[in-house]
Amino acid sequence: MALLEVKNLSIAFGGLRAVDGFDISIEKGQLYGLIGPNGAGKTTIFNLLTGVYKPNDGIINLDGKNIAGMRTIDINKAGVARTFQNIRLFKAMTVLDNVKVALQNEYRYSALTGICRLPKYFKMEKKMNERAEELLKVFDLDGQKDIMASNLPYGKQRKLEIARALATNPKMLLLDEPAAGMNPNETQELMDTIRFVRDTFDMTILLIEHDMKLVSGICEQLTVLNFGKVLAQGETSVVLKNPEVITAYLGE
Amino acid sequence: MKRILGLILVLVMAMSVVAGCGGSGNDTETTGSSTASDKFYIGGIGPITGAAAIYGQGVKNGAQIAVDEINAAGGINGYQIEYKFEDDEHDAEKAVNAYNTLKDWGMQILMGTVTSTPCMAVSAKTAEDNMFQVTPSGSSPDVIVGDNTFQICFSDPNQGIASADYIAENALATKVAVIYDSSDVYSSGIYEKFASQAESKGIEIVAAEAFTADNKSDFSVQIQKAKDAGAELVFLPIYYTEATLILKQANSIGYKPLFFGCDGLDGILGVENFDTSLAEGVMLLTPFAADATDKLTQDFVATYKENYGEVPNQFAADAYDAIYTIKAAIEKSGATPDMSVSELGDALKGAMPEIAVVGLTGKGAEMTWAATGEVSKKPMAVTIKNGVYTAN
Amino acid sequence: MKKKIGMNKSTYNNMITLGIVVAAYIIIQILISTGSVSSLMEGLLVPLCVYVILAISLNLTVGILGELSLGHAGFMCVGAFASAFFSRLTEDLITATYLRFLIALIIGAVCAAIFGIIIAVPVLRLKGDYLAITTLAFGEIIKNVVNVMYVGKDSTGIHFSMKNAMDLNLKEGGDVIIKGAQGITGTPTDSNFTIGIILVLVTMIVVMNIIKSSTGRAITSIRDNRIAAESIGINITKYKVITFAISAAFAGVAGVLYSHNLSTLTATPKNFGYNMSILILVFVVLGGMGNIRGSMIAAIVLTLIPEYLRFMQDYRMLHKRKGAE
Amino acid sequence: MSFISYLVNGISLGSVYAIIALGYTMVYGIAKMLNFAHGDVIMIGGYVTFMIMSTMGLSPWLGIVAAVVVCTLLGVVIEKIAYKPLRGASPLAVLITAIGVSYFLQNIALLIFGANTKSFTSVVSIPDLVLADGQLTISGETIVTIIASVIIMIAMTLFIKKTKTGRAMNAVSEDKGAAQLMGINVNKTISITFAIGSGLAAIAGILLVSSYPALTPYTGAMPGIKAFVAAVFGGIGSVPGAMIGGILLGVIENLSKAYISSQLADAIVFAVLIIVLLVKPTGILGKEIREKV
Repeated sequence: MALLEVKNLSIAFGGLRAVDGFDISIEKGQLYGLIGPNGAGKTTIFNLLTGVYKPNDGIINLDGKNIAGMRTIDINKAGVARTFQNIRLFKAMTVLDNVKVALQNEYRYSALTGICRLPKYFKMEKKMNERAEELLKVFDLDGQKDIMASNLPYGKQRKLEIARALATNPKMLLLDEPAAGMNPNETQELMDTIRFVRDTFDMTILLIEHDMKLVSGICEQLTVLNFGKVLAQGETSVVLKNPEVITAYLGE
Repeated sequence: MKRILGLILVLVMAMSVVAGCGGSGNDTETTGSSTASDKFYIGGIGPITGAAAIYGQGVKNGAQIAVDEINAAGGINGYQIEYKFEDDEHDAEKAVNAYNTLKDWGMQILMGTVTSTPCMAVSAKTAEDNMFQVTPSGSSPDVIVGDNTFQICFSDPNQGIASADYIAENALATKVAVIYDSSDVYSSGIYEKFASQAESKGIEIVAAEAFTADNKSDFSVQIQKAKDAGAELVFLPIYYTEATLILKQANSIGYKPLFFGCDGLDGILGVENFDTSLAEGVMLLTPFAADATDKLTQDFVATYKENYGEVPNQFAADAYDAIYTIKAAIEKSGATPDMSVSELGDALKGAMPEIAVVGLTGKGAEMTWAATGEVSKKPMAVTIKNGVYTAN
Repeated sequence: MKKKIGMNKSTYNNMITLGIVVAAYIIIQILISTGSVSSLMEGLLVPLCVYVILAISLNLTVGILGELSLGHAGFMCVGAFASAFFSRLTEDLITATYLRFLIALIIGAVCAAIFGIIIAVPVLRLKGDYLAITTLAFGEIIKNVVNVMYVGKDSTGIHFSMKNAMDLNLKEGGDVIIKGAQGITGTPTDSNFTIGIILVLVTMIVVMNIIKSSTGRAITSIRDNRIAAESIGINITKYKVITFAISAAFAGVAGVLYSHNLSTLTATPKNFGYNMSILILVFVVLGGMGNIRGSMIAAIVLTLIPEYLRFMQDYRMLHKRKGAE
Repeated sequence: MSFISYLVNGISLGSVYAIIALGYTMVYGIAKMLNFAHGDVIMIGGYVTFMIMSTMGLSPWLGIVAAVVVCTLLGVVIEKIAYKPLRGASPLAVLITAIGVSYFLQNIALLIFGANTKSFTSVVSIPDLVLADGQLTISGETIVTIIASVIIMIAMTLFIKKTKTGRAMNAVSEDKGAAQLMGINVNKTISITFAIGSGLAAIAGILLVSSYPALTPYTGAMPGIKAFVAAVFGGIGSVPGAMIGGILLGVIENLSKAYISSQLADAIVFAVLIIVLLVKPTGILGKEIREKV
């Protein structure tokens, strides 16, 4: 069975059907791409998958459990983590704390434990630190763990966001335009990182991207979205040759 | 770093304000060294900024006139008075700060505070220090719990009781409405005693409507309810600022009952630009009327007008009397400035029950004090006729 | 090599802040014992502790959580009245001053925290200025209700009325403890500078410990980016409620200190109205958002300046404005 | 009959709130700041009219014009000196500055005019309306206040919809950056908004002290806060919202005084506000702004 199975997902804002009858099926461990022109509804789909918006219709099965309409935090606990198109780091927190805050559902202790500094606090903090540093190392951020997130260079901020998402121990990772604003070198590096993440964490990844080099370089499967509807779906190389897709992208 | 810079900036600015205004500082405040023992150091506390400023400024100025007169006439037993007034913004905490500031200045006797709530807080402190305290206008009975504190004004319960008695004895009305300030100690204090006394005197309170410090401009509802309840008399245990509004609004709906107030209403005719015809027929129990014809009052009012450009209110008169009361107590006890605060306190509080003072607020009669601190003077009912207070 | 969790920069900073407080306490105690502290300063010591606690506790809501609260004085009011009521009620029953004060402290803090939780509920739905006005409204409601509350005790128990003292129908010898606008008088003055400093230290340590725990990280993450915080499983509701409750509890503690410092307690616009809330906010903003030491310094400096500028009475309010700019 | 009286008086009080709230709302819409000093501009307006009418003995009309002129200038000057340097600073810093300006105005008035209450002579000279055999009297001030608020509200709506300046104000409130790119002088537009808001405050001030003729340096503070509540109530940033919010507030206040408790009227007003915001978090007519994710 597929890890993520979406059927007939729809949402309308006012009269506009932003997403209309969207279906997708992603297998565990897959690297899946979601592309489409601006305004096609890609980010809206991410928002539906993560509970930021509640769908008007449709089913979202994650590992056999319908998560459609659930709250964001519960969807995260069910195993979906994401990054954002416009980076949303906790800017006034350190790099390390950005990751630690995502770890706290796993290494849980009460507010009172924290205030009173009970032994459990030290134990959990130690574990959290170790785990967070391990994650930062993967993204080559461990050298900058004590600086403010806002002081990281752009490319590293993107990476930190991915690290933070991974810290919640998800089954599936949604990346919203991870290469936006990166130069070709950084993009190349990012592609390696994404692959690495998939391989090391055995992660399922769905990503939105405009950079066709990245898409064709790492995505195994592809869905093309246009005006809220699926235009084409299938293996990357096949889909990219689809004349309809080319028209949608390049215009008549 | 930015933060520290910011704080330094605040300090610098504060200092620059001081520098800028230092020259124009208030000349009524004199600073003196606390070591001199040839003068009595009398401090005053009251609100001279904030919403209650009108009362504090009256007290500050009224006492100043008394002090100037006494000093010009050779002082008390030959000792001059040093007088200093501090602001409390009508706040208990600020009043205690003001009290401590005055102690640092060398205060030996306190004339204050003006309003009841701060006065209770300060009274607790003067009791600790056994400092002799005369409050011109702190009228709550809780003000004088310490044996070192004496009132010049009537206490709130007394005013409430006296008002009910007066209304009953003169058969002014049987159906009475009350409009009072439920957020004010003075007003609610009078109201409570009035209500219980009225009951025992067979006066029916048909409407008891409140307002609060935050909601005191629109009285249409309270007036309408009094009118609907058929009240023949509306009792106003409040200050005159609100009373001017009530009179105006009652007039505009054509409601013309008898209005009856306490000393808080005194001063209503002095409100700048107030249409005094609205106050025609208003009765009030007050110890002071600015247009009384006795020489003492006339001289005081003239001096006050000359110095401060306004007609003095009852608070100014209370303060004036407070200073003269202190003088009388000192003369009686033979106290001298070289005594310690506590010695002075013992001497003066011992003298208080033995003195009698004729002042502005005694209506020609003598004021005397019980050892508890409560004043005994006859309340006087006046009616406003043709724009002046007329004694009944 | 330093310990993993230990003396990093912020811990070091916190230690300095606590050190300043302890040092200030020792210096002032020495000065008092040598008689070189003015009466004004001595009288200001407890109020200063009150304001410092208020500023630090509000900083938790405004600086760390990032929500504008204009009702902090309302929590202080709840704490002050609840505790003063208790102390007046049990003045004769519990004669051990410190025990009575400790219980009063807990009562004040808990009552204020309960109100904090009640207020946090609408807060969850509102943002920005709408939230600010709601907190202001709550503060004003508290003040307004306290002003018409009459509570008395007699041999039959405790009586309550929203009308007036007669309505309590007390038996002979009954005692009206809360007298509407006249508030509570005769509260035992149980608080002193030492207690004040201990409470300041407790407040600081609790707030510092929260900030450096997972709760604090969660709260900060909500401030920095609510949507991202949700996306990593942070329960916004829970943490907002926790923050408001803790912040209110300490405002309540400040209220307890305040009400047991003066023998009279009334709720006026001056001490528990929105003006006071705004004053506390000014401490927080001038001291720096989220900066505990800054809050402390701002509270002290801005309380002392007007007192030391008393000689220029009429011009006093003007510089407050300059300070704000 | 009493009910109608309560209602009419409530509408009258509410109309004053509405005009003040209009100033709040316009300034908020454009500068995105709560101008806490707005209530004190009202007080200044009252004093200016008082000076002209009672101290100098000139015509009420002159008093009104002078108050509007002085307050308009005052509004512009406050904006230039206190708020403009802070554009782009944190909203909290601006809020606190506004509170500072409020204290400043109150204390300036205290220094100039003193603490004593001044009784304001009503500028309204039309007679009271006596209905139902004298059981119901509606004062001239009430009539004028209600009419004035309706006229002002219609005029402001038309101004914002139809004139170039009005549309510029709308544009600036939607998106400052984009408006600038479109060639709108943002600074000038903000100045004009402050000018109009403060001019309205002057009128509100005169109406307020005509109906409730006790003038002190603190006269404007509480109506200012109430109007702020009214603006939020109606949905801050919305002109009709301010009107609805103001009038509702006045009516609720008076009816709760009449039928529930005169002591708790403020608590009730604030409680209703909270309930309304719970149901509709952006006020009655406020636009919900969806955060883009």
